[in-house]
Amino acid sequence: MSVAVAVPLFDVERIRADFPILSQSVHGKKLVFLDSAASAQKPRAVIDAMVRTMETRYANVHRGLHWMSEQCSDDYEAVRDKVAHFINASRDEIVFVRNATEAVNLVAHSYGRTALQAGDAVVVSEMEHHANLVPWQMLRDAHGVELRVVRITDAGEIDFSHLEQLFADGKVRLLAVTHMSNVLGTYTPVERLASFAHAHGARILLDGAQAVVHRAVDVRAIDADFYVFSGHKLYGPTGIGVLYGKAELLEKMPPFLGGGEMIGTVSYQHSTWAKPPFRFEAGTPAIIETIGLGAAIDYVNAIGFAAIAAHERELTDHALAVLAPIPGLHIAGAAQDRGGVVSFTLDGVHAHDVATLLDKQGIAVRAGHHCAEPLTRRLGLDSTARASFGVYSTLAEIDALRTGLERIRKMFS
Amino acid sequence: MSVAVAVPLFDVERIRADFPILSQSVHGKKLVFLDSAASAQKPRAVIDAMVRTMETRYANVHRGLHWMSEQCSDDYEAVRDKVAHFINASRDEIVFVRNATEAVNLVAHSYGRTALQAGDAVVVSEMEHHANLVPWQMLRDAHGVELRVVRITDAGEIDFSHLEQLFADGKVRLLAVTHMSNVLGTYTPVERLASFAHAHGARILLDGAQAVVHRAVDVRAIDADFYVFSGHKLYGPTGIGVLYGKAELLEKMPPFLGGGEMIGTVSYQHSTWAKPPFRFEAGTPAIIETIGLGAAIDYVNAIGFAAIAAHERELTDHALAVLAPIPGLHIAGAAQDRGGVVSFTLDGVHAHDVATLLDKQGIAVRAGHHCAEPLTRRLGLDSTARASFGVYSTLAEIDALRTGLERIRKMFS
Amino acid sequence: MSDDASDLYQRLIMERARHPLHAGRVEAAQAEAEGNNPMCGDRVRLSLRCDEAGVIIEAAHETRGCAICVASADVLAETVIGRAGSEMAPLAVEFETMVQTGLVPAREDFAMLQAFAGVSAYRSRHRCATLPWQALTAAMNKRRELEHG
Amino acid sequence: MSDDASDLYQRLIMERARHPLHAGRVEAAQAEAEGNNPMCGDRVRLSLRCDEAGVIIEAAHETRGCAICVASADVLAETVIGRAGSEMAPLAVEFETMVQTGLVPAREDFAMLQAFAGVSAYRSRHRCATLPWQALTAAMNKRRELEHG
Ligand SMILES: Cc1ncc(COP(=O)(O)O)c(C=O)c1O
Ligand SMILES: Cc1ncc(COP(=O)(O)O)c(C=O)c1O
Repeated sequence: MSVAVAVPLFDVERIRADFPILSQSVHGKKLVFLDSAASAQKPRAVIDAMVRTMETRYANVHRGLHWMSEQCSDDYEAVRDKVAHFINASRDEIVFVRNATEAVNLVAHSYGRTALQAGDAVVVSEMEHHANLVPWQMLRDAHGVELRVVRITDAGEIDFSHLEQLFADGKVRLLAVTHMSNVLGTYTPVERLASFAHAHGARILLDGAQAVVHRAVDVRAIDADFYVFSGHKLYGPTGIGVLYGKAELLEKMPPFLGGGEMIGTVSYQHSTWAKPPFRFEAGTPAIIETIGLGAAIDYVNAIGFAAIAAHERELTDHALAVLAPIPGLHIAGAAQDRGGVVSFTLDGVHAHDVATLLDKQGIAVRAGHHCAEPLTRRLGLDSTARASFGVYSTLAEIDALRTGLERIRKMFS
Repeated sequence: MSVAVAVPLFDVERIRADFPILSQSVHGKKLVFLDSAASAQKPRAVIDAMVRTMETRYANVHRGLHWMSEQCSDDYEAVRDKVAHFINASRDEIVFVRNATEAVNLVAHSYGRTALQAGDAVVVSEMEHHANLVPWQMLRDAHGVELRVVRITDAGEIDFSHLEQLFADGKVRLLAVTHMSNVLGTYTPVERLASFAHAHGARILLDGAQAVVHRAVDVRAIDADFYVFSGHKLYGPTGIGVLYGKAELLEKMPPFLGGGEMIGTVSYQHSTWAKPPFRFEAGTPAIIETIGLGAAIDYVNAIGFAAIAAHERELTDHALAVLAPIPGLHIAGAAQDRGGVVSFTLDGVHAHDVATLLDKQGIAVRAGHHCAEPLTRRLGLDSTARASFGVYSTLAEIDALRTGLERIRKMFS
Repeated sequence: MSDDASDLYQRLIMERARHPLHAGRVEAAQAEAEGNNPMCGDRVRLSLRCDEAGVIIEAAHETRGCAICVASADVLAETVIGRAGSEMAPLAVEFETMVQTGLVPAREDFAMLQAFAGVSAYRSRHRCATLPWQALTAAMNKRRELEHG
Repeated sequence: MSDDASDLYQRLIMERARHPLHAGRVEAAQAEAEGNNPMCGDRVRLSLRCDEAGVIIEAAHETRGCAICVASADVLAETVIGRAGSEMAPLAVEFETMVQTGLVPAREDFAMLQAFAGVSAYRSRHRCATLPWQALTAAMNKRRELEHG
């Protein structure tokens, strides 16, 4: 797509022009949106794709023999190809779900309750989002599997020696771990984790909700068994997410939800299931949102991950450089390989006050435990403030954050 | 909202102007869209609400302390109030899901696996959509409840004497039945069914996917325990649906999916659940779609169900009157109380050929078993063609259908 | 309108749908298979008899389905009679490709089969035209299994 | 910016957040309760001592939370000392209503409490201001239960 080594040309102002919301003001101040890790803003291309669908070629998919339905089905199914290409999978390995959370639940239910037996163990890490922790707790409580938690180092990286201990008794059947932490920014070494898990006879599920936004993901190169992400963080609509599962695994899994679309034949006595991915897509899907996701992927591809990653690295490096010197400011995590998320605390100022006082300056950050409560406690904290970046974020916005934080510090000192 | 008795003024041309897609052509012919029961078209107001959200006030909901997030959360939660008001429930009884299918699955899982015991029975009817059949089959197979099917009469109505037989042994704990058949158009007598179920110590779930589009629904007056519907049939976006559950029932139900938003506190050992409805909404919800659904409800309310119901009755009566005389045409079902759905067969012409040949005239109808395969077989058929109506449908469109069918009949005779 | 539809509902298709020439069942069939489309209830039951050299000498179908499906089954039966069983697999592939693409292969035996090229424009109907051919492939596979153990 | 924020982060709030006057724990407390906001980790532990007539004679709080929450707990403690326990429930309601609406009740005892009226504009922060009052209500309820069985 773009030249691999040289940093590609990246005109952030041109990109910002694609996002209508970025020209909004908040409290009379220019919006500085540093909350993309929670959910990203939507480019015009995504909005347009959704509107075009609703205005010119909408009908329910799959079951229709008329033009509108065929067009809409084509558009919808074309996104499956697009997603498959995006992460280097094949189209029957792509299941559309609502979000990353539903994808993990689907695996915990359909894979967890059949491929795992009571006594088998699942390993998650200390830096999981609740989406990749709670479903495994529910599986543990309902199905009797054991849940183990691999420690992270103080730098915020997976502790491999602990991981080896956890796998030592040969009970672990599944490693479910994030590809990028939404609090620490840590990228996990997914190829290494996958080959470690496989060498120990376990499968690996990767929570790509954050990673997929910032880096080119190749599920084959990683050798991931399952990979999940959400559309709304990838500049796409809400209500649509993706589960990738290896064909051989999906093929053996029973359905998750029952209803239309996911069946072969239905009688009162007995129903048969459709093949994957349809087996896992019951009822009318999020048609308009899926088409919006397709436009988001096109958008991201057109910029190219080489450029996106370089831009975000520049932003992150800059953020670390300008925030670290603020007296009393502590940045959470110090992973070698980290993405565009910077969580921090400010001595004597609660994260909520930080967020509210930044908001009054037009700067949107998040504060709290970021749906990773156990991690927050692991860090010895109750909450952090988090600035996170997207393709449209600028160095000047990070400088505005710094200025805002300096003001808050003065106010509280 | 509008005068109850007199048929309110209803200007269908003005309504059509609200739906951009209706001015499209198909195969060079003016689009005649008679497939609203599969999914309805979207008015400008819905499209605009979604665009406005994405362009001016979008961020992830609930967890944010900044302006965009507060605005967006307010907009999102306001729809919960709107939906509650729409069906006369209270806001904590409204759970947002993807579609009616997910809502039934949620109940089958969270209610079915806790409130029902092996040996208890669930009753569905012969005219259920797969969405209200397959989840109960899955519950039967996983949890050991018995599934019973109440017969329908040849007119396409619930056979009450058979219903009494099915309930006679006192084992039935849940009656799960459609409020309006998507094939026969039959409205079921839901108040009577609810009081029958309650008198027998059973709960009632109503599949309102079709009914809610055409009639004012009052879950309290019906005394429904659960009521489900989809946004996309109600002129709203895809990806959003509603589960209503009585507060006392939701309160006792364990979560369905695990993740962010649905928890109280999370530790590695143990997590606690949030109160309903949040307990049942894991992960980032379909924010934009929910707001679109709110606009759809406003749109429908502004027209008023008195007017909508009168218009659709007129359309249905007209359709029955002009189609019935076509030689060889047989209409499925003859319920006393029926809504804007007319399924039919044409002797010597397969429903697929009917649909394709109508499509070539710009007329969109559906053909097949309409996700109600057992019902289609109960009718002694393999498939039917189905014309279904929305607020924007006209008498002239039904006449076009008649003309189209006459042509097809000649072609095949 | 019959003009509009001429691409799809050609005269041959309409005739064979109304009056199939090869409907029924071959007595003492050596290969039989069913094609099913559960999504719409279309069903094709194909039965074949071959001589010792493996040449198909009788073929018949029982089809419940739309005009496209019935006509396709009927033209299939007519086309395969007198042909070597070994030719069936490539023939089925050529037919399916034509239905996908709309391009008629330059082969004599497509004189009748080409009537189904127009189906290509109706993606949701492809299955209707190809279902009988899937039954044919299934029948030939079964026969091979029987022969070779 | 300190001006901008004056509606929310008033001088009183900032002072009490930095230097709470009633932080700590009452010895031999007769009523104690915790308020928790699991979504953000805010925690208020309130302890009270009453005389025989039911008048609150000592009050203290241990608060981990934001400026709004700490200041609210501190001003609460200051406000309730010397007041009858029976007045607490209506007072808590009045406070919560003020935080919801931004309207300051015309009551003398709101001279300090009114500092929190500005929170009303920040819906997501309401919980921060009201959490200590929820702990107060819980403490009073516990005390009543102890007394009446
Ligand atoms: C009666 C009925 N129930 C349930 C459904 C399922 O709705 P959805 O596909 O939106 O989940 C439908 C529509 O397809 C329906 O008509
Ligand atoms: C690392 C990670 N995993 C999972 C999720 C859950 O995503 P969603 O809420 O879209 O299901 C998120 C985002 O909130 C996340 O950051």
